[in-house]
Amino acid sequence: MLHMVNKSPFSNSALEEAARIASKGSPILLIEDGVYAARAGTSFAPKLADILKDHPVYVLTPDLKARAVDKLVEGVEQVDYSGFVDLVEKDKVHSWV
Amino acid sequence: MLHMVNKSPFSNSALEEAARIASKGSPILLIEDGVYAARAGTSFAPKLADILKDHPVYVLTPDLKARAVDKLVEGVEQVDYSGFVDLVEKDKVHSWV
Amino acid sequence: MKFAVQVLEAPYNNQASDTAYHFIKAALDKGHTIVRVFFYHNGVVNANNSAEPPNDDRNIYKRWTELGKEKGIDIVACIAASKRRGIKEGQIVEGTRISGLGQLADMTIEADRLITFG
Amino acid sequence: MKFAVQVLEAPYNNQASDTAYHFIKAALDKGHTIVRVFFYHNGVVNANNSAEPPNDDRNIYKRWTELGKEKGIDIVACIAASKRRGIKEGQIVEGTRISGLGQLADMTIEADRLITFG
Amino acid sequence: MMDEEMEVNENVKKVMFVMRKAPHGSIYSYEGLETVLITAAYEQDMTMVFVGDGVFALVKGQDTTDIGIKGFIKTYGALEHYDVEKIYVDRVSMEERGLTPDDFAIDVEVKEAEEIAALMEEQHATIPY
Amino acid sequence: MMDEEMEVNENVKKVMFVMRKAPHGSIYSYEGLETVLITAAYEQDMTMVFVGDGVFALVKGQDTTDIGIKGFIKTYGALEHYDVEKIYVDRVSMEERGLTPDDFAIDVEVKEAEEIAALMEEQHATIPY
Repeated sequence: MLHMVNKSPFSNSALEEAARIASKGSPILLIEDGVYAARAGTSFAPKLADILKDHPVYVLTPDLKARAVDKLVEGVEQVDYSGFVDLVEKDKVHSWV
Repeated sequence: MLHMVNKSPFSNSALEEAARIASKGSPILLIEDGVYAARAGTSFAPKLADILKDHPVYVLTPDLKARAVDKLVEGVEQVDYSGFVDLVEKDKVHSWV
Repeated sequence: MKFAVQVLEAPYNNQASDTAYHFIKAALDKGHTIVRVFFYHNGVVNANNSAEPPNDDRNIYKRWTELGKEKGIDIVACIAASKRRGIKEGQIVEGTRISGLGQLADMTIEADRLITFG
Repeated sequence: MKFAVQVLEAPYNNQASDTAYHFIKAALDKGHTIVRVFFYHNGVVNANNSAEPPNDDRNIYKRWTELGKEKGIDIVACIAASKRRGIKEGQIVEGTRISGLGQLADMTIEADRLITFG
Repeated sequence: MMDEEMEVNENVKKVMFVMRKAPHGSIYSYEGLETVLITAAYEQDMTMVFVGDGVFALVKGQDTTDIGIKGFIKTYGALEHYDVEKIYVDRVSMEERGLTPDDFAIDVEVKEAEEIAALMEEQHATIPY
Repeated sequence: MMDEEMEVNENVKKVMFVMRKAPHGSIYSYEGLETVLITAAYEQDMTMVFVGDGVFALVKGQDTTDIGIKGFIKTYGALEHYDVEKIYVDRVSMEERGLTPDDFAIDVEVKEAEEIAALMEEQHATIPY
């Protein structure tokens, strides 16, 4: 199951809850304000590195560009809207809104 | 200045930001979902006890009752809507929405 | 004392409109003045007169009519925010009006206290 | 593959409507089917036909008309949520309709994937 | 007749409602519950799981009189009449909030994160409120 | 004339805008900025302070083309023409997000929490967005 998070990890607990519940190996997709979680060099970055040990992490490129998030935590993969659709086609999706 | 917080401290950073910025001695008022911060015995309760060292903390009683928050961290004071008005009359107010 | 009140969320969806109402009622009971109530962001939905809330729940829209018409409080929905969300002249709650952001600046300056519910 | 899409927030106020639109466009481009789009909570504001967004910005309401009328996608605003927020029959965006929560249950069962934007 | 029933059962889908919002401060919890009740009429295999602040919605003794909002804690008690019987609470969320099963207005089963994850994986669809 | 100016100055009120929301995910940041521009016409003593996720709004290089939303990063550059010159960023919020003043599209002054608190106390009103 794909777990989708659209809230900033600095102000909202959604990503931490999603990562705690999500079964090991299931992918996490960061969209909208959720992409800030993927920024390298932040106080959250070490937590994302931990999450990456158990989950592939994807970020939506259009949302990254909109927010000028140009340095990513190592291992994070980018997808565009087309790749987003492919992820949802591959597996069921839950939104941690 | 009175600092007002209406979000749950378990899912939102508003109270922690408010408490970090608020000048020592200035009161904090918890309303709506913010009243969960005042519940005794939670993982947040020790943080509220720390906040209480620097700030008087008030909670809005109607919101407590609506959420069945019946055990409060020691030192938290209750106000009703009338007491809420008095707090705002006493000092300027900032809402950490 | 003169209070100005800002509401930033839609009625029912968030408690902001309810808390604002109870605050205003308590302030009036204590003899304070409400300079203006200003709806911004999704708060402009508070001025939508097309709503039909369930009969067994409170009617938030009628509360604004009560405060605006009966108590004479100036209640304003921001025009720019209203246009984005489809609230328009001729379809607004009795006792409220639509006007510019200047009304927010104006009440902020005039009132002794600005209080925001969001 | 058959996708069902739920939108929980008001247009402009949150990015949910934008992301849903871009997702739907990309899904259609890849040959997928959109069983239905369902607006719930403040998401029902997406169906309000009285809006006049700024000319220099995207028009989210027209996007729903494009998808509903031109692409033939079934776009539904929940009636109970709409009544609370003043969205009603006769004042809704072309290409959308108002109906019950059963339409959400129905699309959830029918589609291979339910995706929620909120 | 037997065949028809079998066919109906085969068409039953698993649908999970993931409740993560506190009550009253926003309507998500309440409007989410309305969805559960309506979906129940479709006779699917339904599960509700309360995670994060969602667990607060189940706390007994809620009295919304003074905030003037219609309370809905009693509606959870009606869920069993709608054949919604799989009602789970995330253990960590419950404990972080200082709650025990005795604090809830209805009987719930407390689940570990791994169990909830496994249940999520089984679903035809999951709906967040 | 001097007297009149003095009187006008005495009527000037201090108003602070506290920006705490990230851009694009919600409109608070953008509609908040609109308020700042309108209020500027009232010739008050205005301050903007960016706290929490609000600091993200100032990051340079934002390109909203692909999300199809009107960007507004350039509008901050216009603030000085509206005589909005007191633009402050909370140091801790900035550092937690891995940002430095070089990352911002405009010149800002970085402030400690205590300085922001002292400024808040001086205001006639504070407006959160």
